[in-house]
Amino acid sequence: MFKKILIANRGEIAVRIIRTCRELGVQTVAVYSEADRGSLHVRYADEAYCIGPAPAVESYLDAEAILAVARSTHAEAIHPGYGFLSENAAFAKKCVEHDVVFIGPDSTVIENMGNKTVARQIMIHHGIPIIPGATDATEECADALKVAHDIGFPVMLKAASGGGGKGMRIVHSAEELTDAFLAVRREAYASFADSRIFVEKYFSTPRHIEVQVMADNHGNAVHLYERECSIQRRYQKVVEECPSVFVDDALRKRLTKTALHITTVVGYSGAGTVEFLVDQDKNHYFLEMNTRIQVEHSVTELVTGVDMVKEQLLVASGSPLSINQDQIKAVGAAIECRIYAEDPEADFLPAPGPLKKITFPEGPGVRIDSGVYSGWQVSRHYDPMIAKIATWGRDRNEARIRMLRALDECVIYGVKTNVKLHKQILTDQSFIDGNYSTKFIAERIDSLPQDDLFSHHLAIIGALCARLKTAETGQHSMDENMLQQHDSWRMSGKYQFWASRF
Amino acid sequence: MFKKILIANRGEIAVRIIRTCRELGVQTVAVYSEADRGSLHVRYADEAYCIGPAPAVESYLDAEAILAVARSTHAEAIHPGYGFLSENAAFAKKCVEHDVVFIGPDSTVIENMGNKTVARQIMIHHGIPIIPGATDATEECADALKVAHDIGFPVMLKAASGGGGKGMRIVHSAEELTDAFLAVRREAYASFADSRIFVEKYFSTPRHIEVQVMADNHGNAVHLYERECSIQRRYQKVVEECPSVFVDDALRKRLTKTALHITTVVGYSGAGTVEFLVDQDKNHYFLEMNTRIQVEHSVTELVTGVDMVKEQLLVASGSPLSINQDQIKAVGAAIECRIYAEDPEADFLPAPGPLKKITFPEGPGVRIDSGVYSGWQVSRHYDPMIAKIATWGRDRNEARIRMLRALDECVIYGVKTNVKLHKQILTDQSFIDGNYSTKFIAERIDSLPQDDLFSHHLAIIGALCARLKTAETGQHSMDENMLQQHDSWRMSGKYQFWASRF
Amino acid sequence: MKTEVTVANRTYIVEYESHGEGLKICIDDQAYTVDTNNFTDVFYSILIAGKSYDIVAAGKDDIYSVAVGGESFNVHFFDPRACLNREKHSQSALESHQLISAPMAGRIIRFKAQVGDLVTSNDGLVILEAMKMENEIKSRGIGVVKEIFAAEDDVVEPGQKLMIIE
Amino acid sequence: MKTEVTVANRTYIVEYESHGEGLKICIDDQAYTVDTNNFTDVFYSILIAGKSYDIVAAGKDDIYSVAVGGESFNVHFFDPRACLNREKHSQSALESHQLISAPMAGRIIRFKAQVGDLVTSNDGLVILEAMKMENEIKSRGIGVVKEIFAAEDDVVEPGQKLMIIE
Repeated sequence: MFKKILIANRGEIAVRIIRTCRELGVQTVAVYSEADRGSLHVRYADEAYCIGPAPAVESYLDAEAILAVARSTHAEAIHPGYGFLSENAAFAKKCVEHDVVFIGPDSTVIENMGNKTVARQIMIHHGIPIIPGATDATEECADALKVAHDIGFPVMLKAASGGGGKGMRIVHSAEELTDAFLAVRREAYASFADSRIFVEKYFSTPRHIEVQVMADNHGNAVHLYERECSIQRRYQKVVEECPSVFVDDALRKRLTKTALHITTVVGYSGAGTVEFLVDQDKNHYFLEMNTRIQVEHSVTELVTGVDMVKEQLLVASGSPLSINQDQIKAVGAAIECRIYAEDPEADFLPAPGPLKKITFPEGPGVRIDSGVYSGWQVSRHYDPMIAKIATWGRDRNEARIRMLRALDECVIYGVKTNVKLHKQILTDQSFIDGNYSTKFIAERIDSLPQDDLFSHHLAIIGALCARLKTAETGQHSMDENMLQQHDSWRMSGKYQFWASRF
Repeated sequence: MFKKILIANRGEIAVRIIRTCRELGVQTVAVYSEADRGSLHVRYADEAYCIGPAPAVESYLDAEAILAVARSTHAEAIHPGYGFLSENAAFAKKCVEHDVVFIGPDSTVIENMGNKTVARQIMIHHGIPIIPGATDATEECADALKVAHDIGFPVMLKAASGGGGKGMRIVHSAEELTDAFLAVRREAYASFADSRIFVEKYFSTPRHIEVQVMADNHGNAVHLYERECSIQRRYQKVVEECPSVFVDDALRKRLTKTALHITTVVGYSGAGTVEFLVDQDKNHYFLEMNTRIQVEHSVTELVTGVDMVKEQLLVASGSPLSINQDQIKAVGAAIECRIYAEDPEADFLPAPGPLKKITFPEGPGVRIDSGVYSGWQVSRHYDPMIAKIATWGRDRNEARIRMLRALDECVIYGVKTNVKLHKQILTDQSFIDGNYSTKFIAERIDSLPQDDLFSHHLAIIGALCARLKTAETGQHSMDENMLQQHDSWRMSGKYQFWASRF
Repeated sequence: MKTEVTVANRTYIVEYESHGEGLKICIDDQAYTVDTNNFTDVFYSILIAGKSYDIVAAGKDDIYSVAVGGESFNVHFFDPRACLNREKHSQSALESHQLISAPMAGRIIRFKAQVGDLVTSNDGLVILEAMKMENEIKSRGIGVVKEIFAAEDDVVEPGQKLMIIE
Repeated sequence: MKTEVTVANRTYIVEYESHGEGLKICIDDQAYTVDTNNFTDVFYSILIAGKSYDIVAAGKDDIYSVAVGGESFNVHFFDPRACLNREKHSQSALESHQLISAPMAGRIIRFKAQVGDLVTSNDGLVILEAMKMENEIKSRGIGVVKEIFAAEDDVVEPGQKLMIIE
């Protein structure tokens, strides 16, 4: 095992990695931007070094700065977490050149899987089903139109280098195609410096189901069952489950077999995720392979008991996986809710600001992963995730009601959050029945429920308490910047394209 | 299922029960003493009523006051938690008379198991091994001396109505016996108004191992494996594990079989614990049966996945257990550390005071159960437990190193705690090897390790930061009552007899 | 004490007085006897006829931010004499010319409306990038863009005025 | 600035000055350049040559309570001129007659020593019940009980004087 590693990330995933390192006795080196001096990952690491200003491109994406810290601290390996440099093949290659282990698969695997065209060609070559559509990306609208006519509308436009929902658009007719194509191309270029677009078959009620795999460099590859990730808002996962209620044993067998097949043929090493689109008839199509740890790995950990970061470190340090397929049992069910600082009244705009008070839920079956604390500011520079709350239950319904209980216990004061959205999702009959697709939020959760009058009365009573306390003590309990601003102008999320969600 | 229940308890166990009630949609009524208006159980319950002044005897032990609240709130059942009225047969009987379900076994079972003489006679009658010694308690020193001579020294003196370590003394010779007998009798009378004492064989390296059982009123009885509770300080459990590393399959079979036998013959209903003493040669002797939920039930929940409070509520409301023996699998290993407000430098005296800041650990495999929050005061009136930290791992060592990681994350500022003691226990080679008896703390953890110089330097740096901040802002970050008092006179724990630990 | 209070655009008449450790309060025609306990800066435990509520509240002067059961509200108190007039005045001002300000810190990507443009409800006005996301600020009413106070690529602070529509 | 500091009965000579966002500090002969960050009331993140430490610290005047890695310390600052003298004075006072005070709130069960009794190290003096537990306060030195300030069954507050031994 390594003696010391560098974590090239921030927030909850950096803290998550540090936790396992502490358990393994591995020293940790954090890197941070100027905005993150007080960040939890800086506080929890053994060492911490500033690598540049707040914008990610000048810090968390600065490969040279990060490698310089690795060199000077004698870190033997770099864990990239998710996002930032985690799927950057050039960075993975550079690590190797600098004699630092990149905790992830080989750079050529990252490159192949990161390039949708190459990835699809590999899948086609090995007989793995992919979504009908172009296997070659194009920058030309005319090509796109031709493909669309071949496979039939509706079609999906997808930036070739995109990911995490950024640079995607559904087109229902030939008339809409040109405008949409140009918009996606512009966004794709702005975000990824790559204007190439895929055109592919669009499914009306698809499920997004992914299989977690792990492989070592000793010829072992295992799957850790599937995750159901269909609850999305604008192609961004909001709630994840393990296992999927939609997946029966036959489908599970096909999905995991396909995922392991892919893992083997691409020469994978470490933790990876094979994403599938599954249609109404339970046909599965390869979407992409994420060559890193996922945000939602915690539900898999809850159900299998496997510490995936530990396995990543074992594999990267040259050891075999500590588990074989027979030892990986899926017990019970787990659900994860991603808690974001965002304003539900303003179309879920990010709502950065001071986290004045946080109380996270406790008790049986609850797991918290956060990168924040009372007093910390959610920065406008990074992903506004506050915490991941995951619950485990003997069955899906126990996990679900436990999550509702956990969400009720959760107090986040100072910024607006999507906690109420999660409650709406978890109490929706379609969700309870497990009968939903990736359209769930768009179709079922269209408006916020009305406040009841009594909650207004309680708010008035609370305000009165605070006011009387101020009058009594002459002290304001908190400064005024905690007050949330309301604007009389609505903001729309139509142009929301996230680059930093996973 | 009940619509509404009353919880006749406080602190973490009351909060724990409320959590399950919320998940089951059961309304909760809290009762509180005047000292507990701001207690977490009051905040988490749906309703809360004051039942008297701070001393437990005037509030949490006041059966009439509690039943009056149950009546006026139309609570259908009362959950007594642990301690207080949980093993009070008269209270259980009174509940039934008031047409309120007592969540626990029948009052006669409580009475029989609460009376050590009766309990032992039942065990003898059914061929269950008990510790050699008197089966009848005595108030006479001469009787005690006779028994001691029969079974041989060393012997243990035990208050007949005692429990939780109160009223116990080891006697090594006839000379010591008289003084010790009188002391125990005095304590027993003061604490339980019952001067009767048992004299029994004393084992030099005993293990304290208990089996969790559950039974319903439909003829089903199951066990939920054993817990290892040998890590004790003055007969009080400090660290608990599930499963026990000392218990092999053959012993496990014997222990669980005996426990289920007892459960059946006494006509048990609900959650109960059969405590055994296991000697070096793996002989097991019945110690007592606790007719309530235990503090350490969380390790069993982590390993089996069963929500024991949920099962308690199911059974009490007349439903069968939701699980049968085949469905109860023990997966991995769990450890619990009880975090107390106590002063390790003053022989672990309770250290009540303000909990100025608390940060509990998070992340994989960590479960927190607490009844406190930043700003709450640990009261001198009640048990000074701050929280239970439990960790789960694929094996015992993973759970152990995870606990060490969790303890490192734990920040409790304002009162002294036993966190460092836990770290000493968990890193002791005998503990790591699983080679320990109930003497472990007394024999292995006799003195606190020396502070290293660097921690003093860090303390000075921290103090300097706070001092410069005060100088800069003119504000003290906190009031002075947070400063811990040091006394130049040592306090001894020799006469510490806990009545309120479980 | 009698005052007017607004929560989520609804106005309530509130009358209150201290009552032992707690308070007596009447909101519109609903009376409550409230037992309050403030254990640590902003947390309040409220008991109303035995029912327990956990509330987080803080603020100053006339504006308080309150969290109740996972929801947050801004609560505004008004002095019935002076404040209502001021409020009316500012509301009428708002109607004659509408000020668009940045709801959050970010970088202006593009103005979708220029000075002189007629905009109607839901028309996009400004695209603001914040936290790696493009956010469109939309118009809720009809008007003509009178003035723009920032340029594309500017980094703006929350509350900074961006545009006036008349 | 130069000062004396005691931690856990050890005395250190401390010299320090502000240094940008942090401070330069020399404790006895060990020099540190410290980057400090105080994000919320009592939490301090400390970086010393890249090594990260999380410290909780608060206090006033010359006494601070500091938690470092799960351990807590009381840190006392001394003005090198005035305070040391005061300290010496109080120590000598302590030696001639020793004051026993209650280390915690509780109820006095029994005095094990009476006025006039000679007590030696480790002799029990008072049994105090707190949180359902009987605690024995022991003597650390030799002396004669001069005065007792409380009675059996009294409820005492922390710091309340119980006994003087000369």
